[in-house]
Amino acid sequence: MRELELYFGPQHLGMVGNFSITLKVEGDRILKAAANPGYLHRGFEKLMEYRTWIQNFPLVCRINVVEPDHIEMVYAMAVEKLAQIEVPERAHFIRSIYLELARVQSHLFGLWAYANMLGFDTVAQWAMYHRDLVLDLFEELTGGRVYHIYIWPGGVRRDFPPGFKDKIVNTLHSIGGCVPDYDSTFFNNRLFYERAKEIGKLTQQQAKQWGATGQTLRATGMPYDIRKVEPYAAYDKVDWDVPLREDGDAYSRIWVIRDEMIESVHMIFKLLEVMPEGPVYNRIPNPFKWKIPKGDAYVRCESSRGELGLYMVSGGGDKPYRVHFRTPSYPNGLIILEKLLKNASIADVGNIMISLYVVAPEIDR
Amino acid sequence: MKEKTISKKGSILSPFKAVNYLFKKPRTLRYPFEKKEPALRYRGFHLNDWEKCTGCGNCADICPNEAIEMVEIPELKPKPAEGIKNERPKLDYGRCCFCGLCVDICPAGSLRLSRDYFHIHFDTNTFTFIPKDEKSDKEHFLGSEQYSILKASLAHRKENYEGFSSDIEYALFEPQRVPMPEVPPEERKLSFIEQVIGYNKEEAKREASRCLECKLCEQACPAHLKISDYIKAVYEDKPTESLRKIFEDNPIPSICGRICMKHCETACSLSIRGEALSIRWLKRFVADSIKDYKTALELRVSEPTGRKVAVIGAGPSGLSIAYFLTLKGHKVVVFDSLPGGGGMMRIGPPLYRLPIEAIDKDVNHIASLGVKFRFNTTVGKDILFEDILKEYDAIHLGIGTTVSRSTKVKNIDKAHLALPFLQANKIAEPVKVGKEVIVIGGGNVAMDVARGALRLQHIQYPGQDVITKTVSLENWNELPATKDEIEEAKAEGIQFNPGWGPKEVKVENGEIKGLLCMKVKSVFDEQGRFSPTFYEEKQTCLDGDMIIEAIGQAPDFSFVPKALFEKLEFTSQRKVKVDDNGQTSIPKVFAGGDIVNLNLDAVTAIADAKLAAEGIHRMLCKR
Amino acid sequence: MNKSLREKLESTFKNIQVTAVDGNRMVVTAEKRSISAILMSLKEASFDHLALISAVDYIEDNEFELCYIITCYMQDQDSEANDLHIILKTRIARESPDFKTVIDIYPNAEPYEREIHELFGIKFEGHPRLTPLLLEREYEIPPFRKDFDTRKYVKDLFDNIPSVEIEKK
Amino acid sequence: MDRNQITKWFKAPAKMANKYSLNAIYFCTGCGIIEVPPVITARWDAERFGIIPVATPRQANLFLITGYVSVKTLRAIIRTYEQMPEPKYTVGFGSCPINGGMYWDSYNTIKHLNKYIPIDGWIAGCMPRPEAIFVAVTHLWTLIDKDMANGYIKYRKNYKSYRRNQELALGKLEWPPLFPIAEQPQGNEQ
Repeated sequence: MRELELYFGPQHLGMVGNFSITLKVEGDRILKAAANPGYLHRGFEKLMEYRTWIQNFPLVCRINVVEPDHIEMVYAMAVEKLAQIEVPERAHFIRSIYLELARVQSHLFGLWAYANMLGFDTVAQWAMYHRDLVLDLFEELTGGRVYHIYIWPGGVRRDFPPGFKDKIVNTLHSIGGCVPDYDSTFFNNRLFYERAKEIGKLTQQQAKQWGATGQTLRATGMPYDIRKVEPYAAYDKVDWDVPLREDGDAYSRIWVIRDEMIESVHMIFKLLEVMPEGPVYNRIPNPFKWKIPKGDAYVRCESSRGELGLYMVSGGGDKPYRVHFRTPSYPNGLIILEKLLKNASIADVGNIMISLYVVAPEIDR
Repeated sequence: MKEKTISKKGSILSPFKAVNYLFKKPRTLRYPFEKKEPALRYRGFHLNDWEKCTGCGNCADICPNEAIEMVEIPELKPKPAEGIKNERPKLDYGRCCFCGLCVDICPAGSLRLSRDYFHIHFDTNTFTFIPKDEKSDKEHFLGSEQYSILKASLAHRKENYEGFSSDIEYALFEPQRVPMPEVPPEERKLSFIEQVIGYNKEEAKREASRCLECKLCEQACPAHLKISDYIKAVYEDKPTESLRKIFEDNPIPSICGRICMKHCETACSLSIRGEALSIRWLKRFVADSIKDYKTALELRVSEPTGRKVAVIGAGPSGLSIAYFLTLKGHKVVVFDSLPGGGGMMRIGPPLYRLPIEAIDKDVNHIASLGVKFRFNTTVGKDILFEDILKEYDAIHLGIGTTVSRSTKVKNIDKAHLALPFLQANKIAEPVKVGKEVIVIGGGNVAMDVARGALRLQHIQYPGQDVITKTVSLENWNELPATKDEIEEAKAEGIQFNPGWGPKEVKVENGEIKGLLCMKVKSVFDEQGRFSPTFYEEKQTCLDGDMIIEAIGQAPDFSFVPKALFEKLEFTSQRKVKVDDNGQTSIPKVFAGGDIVNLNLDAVTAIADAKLAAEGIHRMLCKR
Repeated sequence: MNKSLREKLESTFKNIQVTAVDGNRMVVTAEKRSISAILMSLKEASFDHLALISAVDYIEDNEFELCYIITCYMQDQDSEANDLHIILKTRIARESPDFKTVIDIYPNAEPYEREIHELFGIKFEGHPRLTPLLLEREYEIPPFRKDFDTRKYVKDLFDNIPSVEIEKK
Repeated sequence: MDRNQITKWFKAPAKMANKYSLNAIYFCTGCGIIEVPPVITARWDAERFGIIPVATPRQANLFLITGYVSVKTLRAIIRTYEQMPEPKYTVGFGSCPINGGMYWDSYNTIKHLNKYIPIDGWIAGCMPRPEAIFVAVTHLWTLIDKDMANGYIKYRKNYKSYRRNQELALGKLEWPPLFPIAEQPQGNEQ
């Protein structure tokens, strides 16, 4: 059969996000896949060198539209580490709760994309509806639906509004009440099993070799989670488990996403119970005069897709000297995707890509 | 690590459970018939309260996207003294990212975000606008009856729809100032120890870091000092650079850093919702932290021009003009009747506010530049004005107001006058005070007198009961003295009797027994001129064995020959009239300071001197 | 682990500086040529996760700094290396920005090196494809270098493109 | 539906059909796309307004440019836009395509999208909420009614300067001009 080159994306129904893959195919079989990112490249790391420390705070969350919150978190963590700013206890708890809500939201978005792609429209609609309920919580807390701009160096931007605790509990209960429906309609559905099992299979050895983190790695049986390895915010204050699967295929990855969502909800309930009262913000220095001493730091947190790191260098001035984000989609989309697509069929491209949870803006930055 | 094992393959029939959703109520929000209100903190379009907005421009400075531009609004009147510019922010929604940093930095709290977010238009030019709110813009902010979502835009907005707004707890600026270490009132009233201790380096740096660099203060300062620059230099730990910035406009920082009337702090944008930046104390910190001005400043004096300038009066304006003109290469001689420099500064502010060393530091520095001081020389007595006029190319009058006014009530000749009293306390033998002192007046001089008298009482009658009280025409809210002064005086135990006017001094056996007072009806007449009226029947008598009058001063022009004095023009407010160059109606004669301006303070005198220095320089170069 | 790793590194390699900045972080500064050997030995010491390769343009020193941030996936629960991350730094000259690829040690270095090549103009010898990754236009100076002024670039390029409406007749 | 609407159906059936069946092209150009899934799913349900996402540009007549446009995406956007059949409408989402938005100083995003392709309407916000998208649709209806959503005609008429701007931003374009350019009579396919 004749080899031919196929451009998959950026405008393609099977593509979530502005991303493209160049496939070399022979018939239905993919011989070689080359990821072609850059459609969303804005040069964040360059732009940040031109903005002061506080001006970067609204900028960074734009790196990843699906889950802006963890990016805010690493930025705040890096600045706090370099400038040695203490964060009040309550702010740590609020951060954790907020980040877990973000994880739920982001996983629901992933579930939407995946279910949509596999043809489970009903589940996709549910997931998007429930995600919207979480977005309502965010709106109430932060004043923004998508870009929350909430975690800033020194704590969080505002305290919980009155009655917000109950709202979180109610919303999460109403979402949690639908888990049996999700299970019967999607996760325990034979069709899902058939469509996802053994697709995009990754061994633990391969996953480690290619720098996978997050559920891509956890689906191969490796309990690697930054929240456990290097606890930040209030993750060491409550007890929780790392959901694991052994098989390393798309099916396992989606199951890990499901379990993580449920674990996050449980974690939020536990955190809400033990959350202390008190201030939530240690005032940062005057933004017009704020200079951070020379130094560099690498901080990381567990975003909903894996290890999100930030390497930041301060030259002692009012602006960062260099920032570099290590985004979890980067190895997922640029290495693992290419490797997994080899010898796969064209029909599985979307399946593999979305199960790896490749978020294009995160790669391009 | 639960559910580690892979779950079963699942059933093909299980999805049919979803069928029961057919019988549930639809979840769809039937927009626009059903609405979901945005959250109370929603970050939508901007609102700006034009009455509160000062035009400081902090929002424009912090905006990461340069979406905010300050535009001049011609209809608005700038009020530099109150720190209000006639500029207002203009937003570009082709740039704005609705982050709300502008809200968190707004010192006035005037900028807020509303819960409105609809603006849909085919023309990109409509996306820039100048935000207002329902207070100043009734036309575009509509009540719920007139408001329709389908028409909603930047010009069709809902009133009372505030979203994300400023909260001082979470503001990006620090509203509290670093407390100034002071000697407590119980201790300081016992002696003339300097009340304010001064910031140390750490405190000064911390205080300097609060400055938002909006430069409203520079507008308000009569001498337009580069305040934000020198404060920035303090923050950056560069005191020499800071001092250089100060000396560009103010050659007497050691004096000014203690007694300046701090017009800047009134205008400071931080003072709207918090405490103003301690600009004066920071200036004092800079002046005090540098031992030797001359080596630090490395000033360069211009080539000598051969012109000679006489400066009469070594007060703030005289010192300043001497400094500015010397730098320009002119030869300056300063005449003053006092034994040292400083003029009113040398005799007026008591030692607990302005020690002699601080004055001498500034004066000696100016003398070291080549200015010749002729102290103990009274013009008109030791040297004639006419001779000076003949000998010098230009003359600057900075004589100040040296004659204390008197109330001229009955038996007032037994009372003391403020200036001689203060002068004696500061540079000569202190006056013997009584145990119960009455001070007439409510201004800053009266406060100085009262607090000085109190200290003398404690020194002269240690351990005994002593009282100092003040009587003033104005009532509490109108007292001309600054708030700080009144608070400090109260803390030291001065008694206040505002709203009373003196009628006569009660004298028995040639000794003062008290002051008879009448209740004041009004202080000013309808035209705003000073013309007090009294309720004659409401009278009270204050006991006391000593009375000091501190109701104001007048200049003494007795040294000017009559023929010349007649040529000297005055304004309607009894001030010497000067033109744009600082020149009086007599050619070659310039004037500045208290005889020219109405503020009657040092920094305005410096501003006058700066102007006159330019004028004199221009005149001398022309010839 | 921390201590012994440090001793081990210092004894094996000459001309390296090891500083532990705080509890879970170690900075190793080494010369250009010993990087692959250090990485190799670190990988053997169970530091098997290359988190990031970053480059910093120190224009005043006329050098680029390459940073390899290496952590470890959990091998066993008791290992102290779990929460340790190592930042391996090396400087290369700005005039001749050439370096050797580390793909043979850490296969996931590939896109990082490709990106650095594109954005900083550092060449990695032995890299299988140094083709453009993110950018569409060609830039005279690689855009992440400090001497590339993005604001000036925007002014020169995008602001000079005329608007269409004006020409309408 | 009032009487006015019914008479409109008789008077201009094509226009009415156009405006009530806006088929939006499925192309995630920028971060504003994150609000499109909620809009087309159960909570907000854009199908009530006749908006459905379609797979290829050939079926679409509505192009939602959701947010910032990088140089690389601009090429794809122009390709997609030119493949859409007329009449076609474009809506720019958020601040970024209007005047650069957050990325006003980025070397890789274009600042004024209407220099390269015509835009019929802009929605303010970063990013616009679902409600704003619906209101934008009703505004677009009005514009279609009044024949003001005529971006595609503008594009045809001023193709020369649009093409020139596209080439300034992207360098040489590998596809032939969509419409004939008067001065340079090259091949005018399509």
